[in-house]
Amino acid sequence: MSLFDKIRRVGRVAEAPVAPTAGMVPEAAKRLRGSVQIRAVDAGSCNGCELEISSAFGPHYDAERYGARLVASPRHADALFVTGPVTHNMATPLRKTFEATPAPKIVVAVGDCACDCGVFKGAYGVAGAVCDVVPVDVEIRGCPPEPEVIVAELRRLTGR
Amino acid sequence: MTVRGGVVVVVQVGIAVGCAPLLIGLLRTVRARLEGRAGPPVVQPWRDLRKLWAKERIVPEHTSWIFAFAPVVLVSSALVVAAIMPLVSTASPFDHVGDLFAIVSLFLVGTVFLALAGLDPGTAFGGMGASREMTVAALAEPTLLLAVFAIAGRAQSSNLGAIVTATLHAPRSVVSAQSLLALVALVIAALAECARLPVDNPSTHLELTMIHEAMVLEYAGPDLGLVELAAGMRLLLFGTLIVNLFMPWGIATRTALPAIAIGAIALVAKLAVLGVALAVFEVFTAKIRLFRVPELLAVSFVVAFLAVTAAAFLG
Amino acid sequence: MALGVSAGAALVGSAAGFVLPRRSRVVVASLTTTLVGVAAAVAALAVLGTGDPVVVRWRDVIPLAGVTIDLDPFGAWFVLVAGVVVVAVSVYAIGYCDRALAGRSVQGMFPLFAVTLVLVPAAGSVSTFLLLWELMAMTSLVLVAAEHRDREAVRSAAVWYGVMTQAGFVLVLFALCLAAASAGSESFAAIRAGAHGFSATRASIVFVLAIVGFGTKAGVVPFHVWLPRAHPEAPSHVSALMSSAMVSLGVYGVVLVGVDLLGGGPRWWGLVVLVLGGVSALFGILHALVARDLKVLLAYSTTENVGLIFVGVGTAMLLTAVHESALAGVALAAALLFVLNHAVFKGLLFLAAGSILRATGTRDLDRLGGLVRRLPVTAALFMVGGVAIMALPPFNGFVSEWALFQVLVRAGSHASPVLGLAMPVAVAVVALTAGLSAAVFVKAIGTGALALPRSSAAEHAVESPAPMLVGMGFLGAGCLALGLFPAMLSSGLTRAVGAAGDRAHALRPGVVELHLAGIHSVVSPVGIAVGLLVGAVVVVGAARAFGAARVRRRAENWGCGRVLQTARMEYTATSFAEPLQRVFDDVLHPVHDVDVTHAAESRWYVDTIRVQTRVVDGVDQRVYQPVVGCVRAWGERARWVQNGSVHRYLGYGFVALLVVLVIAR
Amino acid sequence: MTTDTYRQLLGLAAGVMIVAAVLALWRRSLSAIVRILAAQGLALAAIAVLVGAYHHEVSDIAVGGMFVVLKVVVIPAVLLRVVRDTNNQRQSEPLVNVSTTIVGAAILTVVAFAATRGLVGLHPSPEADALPAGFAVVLIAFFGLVVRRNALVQVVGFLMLENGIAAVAVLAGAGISLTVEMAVALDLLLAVLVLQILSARMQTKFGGLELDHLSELTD
Repeated sequence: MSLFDKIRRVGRVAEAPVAPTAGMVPEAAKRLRGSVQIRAVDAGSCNGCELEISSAFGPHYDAERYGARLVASPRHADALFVTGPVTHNMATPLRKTFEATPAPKIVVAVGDCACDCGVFKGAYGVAGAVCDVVPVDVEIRGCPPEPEVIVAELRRLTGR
Repeated sequence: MTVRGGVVVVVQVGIAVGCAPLLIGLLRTVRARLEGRAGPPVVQPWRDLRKLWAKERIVPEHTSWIFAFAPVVLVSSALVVAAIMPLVSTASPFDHVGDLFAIVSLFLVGTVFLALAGLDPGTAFGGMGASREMTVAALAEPTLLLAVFAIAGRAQSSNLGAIVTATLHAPRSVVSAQSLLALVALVIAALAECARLPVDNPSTHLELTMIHEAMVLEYAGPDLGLVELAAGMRLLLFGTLIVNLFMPWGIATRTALPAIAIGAIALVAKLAVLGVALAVFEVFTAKIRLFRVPELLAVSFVVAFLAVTAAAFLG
Repeated sequence: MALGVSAGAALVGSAAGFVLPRRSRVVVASLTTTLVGVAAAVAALAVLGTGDPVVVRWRDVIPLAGVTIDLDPFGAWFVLVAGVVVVAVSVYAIGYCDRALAGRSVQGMFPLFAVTLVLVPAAGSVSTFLLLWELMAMTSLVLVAAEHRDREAVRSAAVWYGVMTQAGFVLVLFALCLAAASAGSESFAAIRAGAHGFSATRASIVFVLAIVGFGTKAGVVPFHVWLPRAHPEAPSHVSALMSSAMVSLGVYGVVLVGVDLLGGGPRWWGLVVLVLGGVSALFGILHALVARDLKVLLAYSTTENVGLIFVGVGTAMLLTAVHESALAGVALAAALLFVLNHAVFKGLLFLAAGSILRATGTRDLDRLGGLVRRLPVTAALFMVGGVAIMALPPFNGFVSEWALFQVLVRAGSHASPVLGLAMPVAVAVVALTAGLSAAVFVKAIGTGALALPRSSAAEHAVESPAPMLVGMGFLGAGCLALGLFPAMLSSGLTRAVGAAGDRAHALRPGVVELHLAGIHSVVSPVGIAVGLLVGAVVVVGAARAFGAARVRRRAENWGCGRVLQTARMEYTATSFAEPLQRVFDDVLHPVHDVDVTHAAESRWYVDTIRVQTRVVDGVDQRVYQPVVGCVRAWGERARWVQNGSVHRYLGYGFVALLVVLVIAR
Repeated sequence: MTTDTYRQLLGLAAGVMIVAAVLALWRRSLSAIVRILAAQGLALAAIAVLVGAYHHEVSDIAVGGMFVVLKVVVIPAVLLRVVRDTNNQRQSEPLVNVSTTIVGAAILTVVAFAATRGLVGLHPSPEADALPAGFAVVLIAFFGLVVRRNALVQVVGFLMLENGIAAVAVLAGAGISLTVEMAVALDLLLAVLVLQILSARMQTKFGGLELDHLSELTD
């Protein structure tokens, strides 16, 4: 019963919608028609970006209302959210994940490290940025990117 | 089979296919609202299906025809159940095709093929999911059969048409010890069979806690769409089963078109209520530990058994 | 007439098996055995079709008693069961028998075993029955021991089988002789006529002896211990015959004595059969669940299925005892239908197991896998058998399980308190068994036929020769045909039940729908099958119509990013069954051995850990092993009697003679 | 109220009582068990009120009202306080595993039904039909007492046992004297209070409610 009270007290916490980023929509995203399932791949991140992604799907930003959902297998996914610079150990798994995803698929590099290795550029354990391993369609900048930015980019992909 | 009988079947199958994703969508939306989120629109699962339909088909290497065949069997068995179960009218022309025992067996056909498909790629998680799914099914199945026994006693027949008609004629028979016990057992078993909380969490991302999801990790594109559609249909059909066994009011007893329309509206309304109730229940429930699942199913089995005993003694 | 052909063919085949050279021996012996089966099935169908029994007496074949053949519709049902299986198995044997199995003794005995199987239910008198029964026991024993030179386990299995089957025979002998003595005649007809004159005690003694004796043959708990020993070690075509046809004869015996000859009995007879059946069903399926040897799994599953049949028979007897004879007829019909269906799918499964064994050299499910690609036909047929035994539509297991379930539900609503108490429990047992058997056969199919091969033997398996596939295909088609059109057996089944006990139109004739007399529930297996087919066509058609991709891309397995997949990563049969084994810990009592080897440097470092889990058969361990140990101990103690002196042995003989003379005075 | 409706409602309430007894064997969370006890008390009260309403016996309705106060409100509240004060909200592994316990409960129910057949046959009436359920609750609760280790669960088991007895009394007597029932209820309240003090002592002494600790007292 106390849970009922809490639900009643809290009400809706989801914030007002963020406007989608303007710009070109990738060809693959158009074919998905409003439903984007996402598989997150941590290719060597510091987990900062993961926190922001999970926060984007949390109650406040609620990315799920725009037709996006996190899924458990790249086979179910349309988009890969790759975070972090790609380390040597994660290069092969990342390639395999990309292989395992059915077309049409979108690769999103989330965070500065994923886009261009960020502060880890040239580090001994780093194989390169995400675009050096798999083709990247969308880049989300920021260290880490704010949830609003992630949600805005997501809305561009889902078109909702 | 008359034309109007055909209409009944088409309407039933249409509702089962058309509303199954909406039911899933309703569950997600209501859950989201209770969690303080806005949630996806109710039609989102349909969008997901439309997208999956247009995607690439991927078959893992080493798999056999079973893997490609299983989703088809899964959906097909659900379609047959939708055709023979009285969803909107008790005068379904296919009522004599199958009784409750056959319906339970048809659901098991889907479960078995999906479990085989989970084992087919030879991955550890697929095998794990199949093993757990069969453990749950092996224990939920007897509960369903026993509950069927308890309920069939009421109408002296295990054909759903006869049971529902008998209930409509003697509505008070629903309010009895054996009905209550059978209802409790049936609900627990149905939750287990549909892989819902507290037995399985359909939205988990952690493979080690998965039951149903672990089996379908390898499916992609249209095949995955079929599996998800079948999961939705299974939930809808179990919901309809429970609704029709315990509160069949509104269902058509003839095949006249207005009656069918009323039956369809009543069914959709009842399913919506059931969906909201399930969503609320899921917000309040945590998944139980895997090795407590058999205990829960043992409880449901015993409750079903008590229903049968009560039916035999209190009769 | 047809039975004569059958017997003649068997003698010819047997002679050919002993005499002909190695090459032609197998083919001739097998084909004549096929003729045995065909002729028997024809004879049985003729009797079932008309209802007129076939009675033949040869006075001079055996001194004093002669041989009496009296094939009534009830017996004909079992002749049909045996005949069908014999046909399939004998065709299969053409391809299967090589090396040791092509030897004289096996080929000579095989036709004889087959003919005893089809003739036992046709026996019309006690002496004929016992003669055929013993012949069946002896020939099957020789066949079980066929590969005794290759494997030690075969010898032990043969000893167990021999002892159990002879012990059973002795009890059957006592039971039937007692019945014959009480009736004053040894023909079954006379016993049947005189049965109501038996005192209650005497009838009960006959019944108890018979149920233990025949129960041993049928493999019900606690007399099942020979099944998991003999079935795996016998050649697969022999185990197929034993597990489908011979085990059915155990059921035949129980029904013959309990229902046909003695005409039912007090309530506790039915309860005894019911309890034996229920315990067997649960015990069998639980041990099948944890078995990793494919043929042991099938053997335990036979115990389970016979248990379910016994549940049907017990219900029939209970219903007779409370004077519900019409419903009793239906219950018996359900049991008989189950016997036929079980024979067909279990025969198929054992034959498929034989193919797998031949192709891979192993029966261990944890070392099989991937056979669906190497042995496509065998694996597909194995799946057919598996789906049938799981009681899924549209195969035959579903029909018999449905009928049994309906009978139990209907009997549960009877006013009698015994039924009111017993039926819910029976339904609970049947339901639990049905659920568990699904898990068991998903395990067998999934780890045996699917996934990656777990050993090089499984990886290099080769498909079986054509005759084996034909034999299995015949039974596979039988699974489907009996599953789709069970009502085509309606009149025959009704006659069989009528002859055995009560006259009732048990199974209403009709092509599409399946009705049982006095039960309102209806099911249409054909309808379900057509529905599934139409559904599948609709799904595939919709996929085409709405532009889903037709081409499938083969891609590497998604294993959560792991770099490489090997068969060692797969779930095995053992791991598949582990959660359920854990659930039934209290019943199965698995033995866990953990063996930790410490590193030489320090005992804080572990070198290897070996974990072994075994499930032992509780009945075997707690009941039989002590008895065997006791017998062995007495034997050891009695060894002083045998000291090698011939004079002493002659002395024993002399003393024995004197004792006999004194007693016989 | 027609006899048929009456019979069915009685059966329903009796069914709730059995389900509650079985669920109490399954749940591990102590507060959940106390709530189940309250639900069972409510079903019991319903039985008393039903019997009273059908036979127009005011005393039975009064007994029902008293059950509501005592078994649905007061005793559960007392027990929930005990639960709140303990540091361990869940009971430890029972002596016999849960699945087996539950199957045992099923067997006991059948035994109860079988054992009371004669009684039911003696004087067939709607009350007599529901009687076996009360008896089954007694047996299940007794069984629970035997296999559980936690002091609080033992108290709940004891109270369920009492519920079963009360149900049998109400059903068999079809009109129980209010004074007798009052006396029993007061005894019960006293017993619960004593047990509460005892469990509080256990809590301070051993830091838990596990009964196995008590064996230390023999040393």
